[in-house]
Amino acid sequence: MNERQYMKKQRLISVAAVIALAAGSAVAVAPASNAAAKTVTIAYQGPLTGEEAQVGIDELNGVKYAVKLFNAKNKGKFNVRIVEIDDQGSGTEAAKVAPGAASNKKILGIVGPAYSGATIASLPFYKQTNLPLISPSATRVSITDPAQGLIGFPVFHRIPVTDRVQGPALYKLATRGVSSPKVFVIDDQSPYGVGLVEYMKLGGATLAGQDSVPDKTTDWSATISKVKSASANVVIFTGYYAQAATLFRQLRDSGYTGVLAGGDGVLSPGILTLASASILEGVRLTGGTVPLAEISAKLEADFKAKMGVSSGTYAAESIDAANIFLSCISKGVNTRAAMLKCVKAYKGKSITGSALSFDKYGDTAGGVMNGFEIKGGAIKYTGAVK
Amino acid sequence: MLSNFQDQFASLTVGGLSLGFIYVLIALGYTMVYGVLRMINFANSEVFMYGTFATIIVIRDLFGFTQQSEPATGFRLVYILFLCLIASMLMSGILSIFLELVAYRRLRNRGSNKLAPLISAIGMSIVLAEFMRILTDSRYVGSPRVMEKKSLGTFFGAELRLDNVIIIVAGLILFVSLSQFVQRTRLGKAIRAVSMNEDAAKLMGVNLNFVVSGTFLVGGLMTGAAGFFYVLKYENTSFNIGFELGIAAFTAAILGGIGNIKGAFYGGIALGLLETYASFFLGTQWKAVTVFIVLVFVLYFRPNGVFGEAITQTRA
Amino acid sequence: MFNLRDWGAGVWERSGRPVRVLIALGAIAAAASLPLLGGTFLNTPIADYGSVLVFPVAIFVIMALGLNIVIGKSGLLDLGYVAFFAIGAYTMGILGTKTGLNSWEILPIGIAMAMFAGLILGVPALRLRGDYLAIITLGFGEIVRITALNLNSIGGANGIVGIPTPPTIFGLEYTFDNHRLYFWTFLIIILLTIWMIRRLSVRRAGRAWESIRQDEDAAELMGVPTFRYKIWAFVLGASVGGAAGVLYASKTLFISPDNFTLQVSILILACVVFGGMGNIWGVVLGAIILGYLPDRIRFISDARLLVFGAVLVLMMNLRPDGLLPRKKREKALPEKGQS
Amino acid sequence: MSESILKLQNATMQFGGVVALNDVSFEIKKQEILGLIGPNGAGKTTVFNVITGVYQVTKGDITFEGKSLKGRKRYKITRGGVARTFQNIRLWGDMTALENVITATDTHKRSGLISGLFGLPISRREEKRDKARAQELLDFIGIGEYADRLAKNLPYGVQRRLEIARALGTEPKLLLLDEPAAGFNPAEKVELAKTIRKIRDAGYTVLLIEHDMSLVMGVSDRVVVIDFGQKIADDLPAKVQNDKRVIEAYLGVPEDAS
Repeated sequence: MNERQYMKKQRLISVAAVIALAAGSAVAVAPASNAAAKTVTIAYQGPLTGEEAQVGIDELNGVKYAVKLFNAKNKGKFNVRIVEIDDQGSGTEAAKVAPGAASNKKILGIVGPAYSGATIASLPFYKQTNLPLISPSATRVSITDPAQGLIGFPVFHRIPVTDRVQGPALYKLATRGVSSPKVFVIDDQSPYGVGLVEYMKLGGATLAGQDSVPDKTTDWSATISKVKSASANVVIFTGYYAQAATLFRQLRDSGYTGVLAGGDGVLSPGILTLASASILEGVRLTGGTVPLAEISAKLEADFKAKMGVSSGTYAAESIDAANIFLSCISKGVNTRAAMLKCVKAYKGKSITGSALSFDKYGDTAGGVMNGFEIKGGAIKYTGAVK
Repeated sequence: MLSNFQDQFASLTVGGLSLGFIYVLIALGYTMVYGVLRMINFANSEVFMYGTFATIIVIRDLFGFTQQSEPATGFRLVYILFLCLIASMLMSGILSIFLELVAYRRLRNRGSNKLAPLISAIGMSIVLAEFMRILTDSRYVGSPRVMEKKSLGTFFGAELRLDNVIIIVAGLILFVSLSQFVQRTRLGKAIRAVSMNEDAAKLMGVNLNFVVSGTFLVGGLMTGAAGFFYVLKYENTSFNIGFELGIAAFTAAILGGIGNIKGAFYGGIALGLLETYASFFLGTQWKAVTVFIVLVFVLYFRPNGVFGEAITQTRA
Repeated sequence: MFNLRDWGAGVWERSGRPVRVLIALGAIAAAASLPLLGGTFLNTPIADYGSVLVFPVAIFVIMALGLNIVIGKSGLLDLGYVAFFAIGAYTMGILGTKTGLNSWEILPIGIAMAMFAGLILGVPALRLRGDYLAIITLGFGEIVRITALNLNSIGGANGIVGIPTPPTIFGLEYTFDNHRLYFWTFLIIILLTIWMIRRLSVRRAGRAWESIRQDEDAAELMGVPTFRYKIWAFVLGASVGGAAGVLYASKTLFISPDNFTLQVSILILACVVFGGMGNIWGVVLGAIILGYLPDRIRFISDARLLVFGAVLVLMMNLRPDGLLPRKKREKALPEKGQS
Repeated sequence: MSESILKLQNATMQFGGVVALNDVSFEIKKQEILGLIGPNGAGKTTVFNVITGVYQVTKGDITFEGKSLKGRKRYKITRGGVARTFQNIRLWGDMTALENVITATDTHKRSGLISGLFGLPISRREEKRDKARAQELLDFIGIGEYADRLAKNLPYGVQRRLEIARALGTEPKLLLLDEPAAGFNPAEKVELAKTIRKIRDAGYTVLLIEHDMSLVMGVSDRVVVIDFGQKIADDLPAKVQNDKRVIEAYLGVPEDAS
């Protein structure tokens, strides 16, 4: 129960360019004959029930959206089905559901798993059966790190850039324009939060102080006292938005006036419901992604029209991941081996317009980190962190 | 580090005290029930959680506050806070009675083994938490700010913030009222009688079921008040906050001597301070470890907690 | 009312040795054939049936048997049982990835580590009674998890990846997805554990625990060294938990502190009480049901934990002593039940 | 009579401000039946409790076979040869009568957990012997036919006697009986008196607390009387009955025959 391995990650964009949308609006192009439509199966794996369900459901919607467009476009040629694999975002559950997916030979590829812990627990089964994975949100560095035992190689791929990039970027963004910054970092003891701090330090960050708090902490008085004793003027929280909201509130209420910053775990519209605009004003955030609406309003409108709900976190990554599989399917791939080869060789464009391909170990080549700021009760994109 | 600690000591103390009072009130929920039934009311943590939601519902839905609203002031503020307190207390009190009826009464009347009610309570606790999880889509729920967190001045270098002061003062009032209630009222006396000796109390003509319900109600009311204070201080909640707070409060009750109202009071405050100091000194990640090591030491030398057992011993 | 437990015990007692051997063999065969029944109504809709049988079911059974020594036999409420499971798993994880030792070699080390931890915890904690013991053990469980979380040398929050599978024995190859082989291996461990507990229950130790559970003061005044037997119960329970941990780690190949939360302790406790504290068969049944049920009822998806909780409440109210309660009949099992 | 087996020397027991035993000294000789009487609340059970280690005397000493019992663990006192019954029956209800006794006989056996686990010959042999011995004791006390019944289901009188059998199971040299006749009818009391004598004749020493005067006077070799925690008489039954202080102590207190 209650596994919290969530690598809540949103990433993406550089600028808006809407390739997929063009395809999306060209529904009518498909040839008329649907007699020989070939059914192909891909899967989505992530938390669809349980505490983390919202993340999985949002991602699944992205996958469904991409498939819907594809099926419409290839009417008569292909009919892509999606198998839903619910791992509740937990390693223990994933170890139970992964064998089934691995042995279901119809599945040619999986979008997912959403969370890193679940990914690591599932991987032995997928590696065994050569089942290609493209995760929209599992960002733990170790999965693709050759120095840490090639956990994911060769089947694992992911769209988001890892915390190896994000750590230093977050530090850079948080200290931007601060003369003589004294940085205090707080992590939430999750693999994500701890890792982000680690890579921040590896990237050369100098810290005035640090604290590590259990992931259900709501009383921050001790941490705040530490921030004050360190006379910090930049506070970075590497954890998730719900806790960030309570921390930021209590920091501001205690009279702290410096910079507040957080990583992509905090970059969620959810934070706006947990603290008032005045408290969140000026909070700096990093993320590899932006919401679909930031790419283009038209894209978001189309998504809402087709799916009946607004796009959620990781929508862009999920669409990208699905699109890679779909482009391979359209090339006639019909085995896992061929799919893996095709994914590895894939060179194309993200829904955001930037180039998309994978390196040898499954990471996206040349991803960037973007900066955001909360202004007037909304999260605003402020450009790539360079 | 030491000089820093001295600088921050006063503000840590204020923060620890107000956290401590939240623990005290939840611990009272555990201790009242334990005193009478000699049983860990495991689901009290969820009673607390529902209390926090009651407060948020009043703020958000009854008064229409949003994250963008201006905090209330003056008489309206007092009125709103009072209503929130009543709502949480009622919610938790009623839930607590319901809990006893569903999870415990049958078992109690049959005189089952000691662990059956515990598992039944664990089951109830899962049901209540899951029900709320489904209602809230597993999300955290934020409370809009109803009260500006004004500083009322400083005290030995510590800022006295309005919310902390309210919690400490109101917590103290509630605790004293509870002690008076247990000492003076008929129900309170009956509760004490049952906690001393169930059979004797029966012989004296005490209606046992009524007294047990009354105990759960009183414990629930206190726990509900804690829910209100929690929201006032931290301004959010979620379906899974009960567990951690519940364990902490239960630890507090044990530390002071479970079954003893005075024990819950000192245990709660001691735990609030201990957690805060330990977090500062040793790092927040070792907070829980420190608390348990202290607990082991205390119990090793005083096996019944600092103040021993039984509601009967309350002379606060 | 028909009482399955008494009926079963009755059949057992009336039978001669050959019939008993037959019954035992039949039961073992039935258990061993479980992994072959994946295609039947037993199948779990989403989770892989074979792996559900290994974890949670088989592991839960082992742990519940171990906890039953502590709670069911000697009446000590232990809410931190997961600590021993974690210690076993981490022993496997650390030694398996950092030394050349294999699972079978690590198993006794893991068990020894867990027993040692049981001793360390038991000596101060077992002087306390009832609910105080509960909170101390609960704290211990949390301490173990938090320590694992904060020690980066043993993986910290990331846990340990790449734990090796057991080496081939008797030509049987333990690939991680050979669920049947794992299940059968675990079944043997379960049978050994049951054998151990039965042996102890009908002898001196069993009687000593029973007397402690029923009236500790009287036991001590009748010359039972209660403290020593409580420690023994604790340490033996810990050893079983440790064994479960080693096995779990060498099956799942990836462990992290998240696998060892307080909820696991509570779940195992629920297995014991749900099935029938103090009765081995009840405990086994309880663990099977509570391990298997959540995956069997996945079709109610989001509400399944809710249903799980409701089942606990309902069951406890209807059968407070569990599905198969401990013996309450006149004719005592030990009279004839020992071999 | 022969040498003493147990000696209380100026035993004093205080709870907070309350003095439960005040400077009590007496001794019990081997193979003697010593009656210990006194009005309600006089401190009789406290005497048992300090002998068996439930409480530690605040002053004075208690020696058993010449060795002090002070600070000795309770179970070791029992293993050393002192066993007791309880005024309010404290059998292990979910065990059979036989198991209750066997558990007590375990007290002084060598084989432990490990040999029991592997069914080593020593353990098997002892197991067999214990069972035989326990059955023998039940027969000796006259409740052999109840061996396989759960203790909690036994008739009251049988439970009382089972308490004695269980205490004998520990193979004591000194047996402390705490109101064994409570709740018995006259016929049962006569039966019990016989049993107690039989126990003594089998080589045990008995210290008996009893309210029923006729039983105590009839069965005891010697009687010690305490009142308000102090010893007021220590003599032959016939003499004690005529002792002025004893009569005073019991004045107004009905010699209850229940």
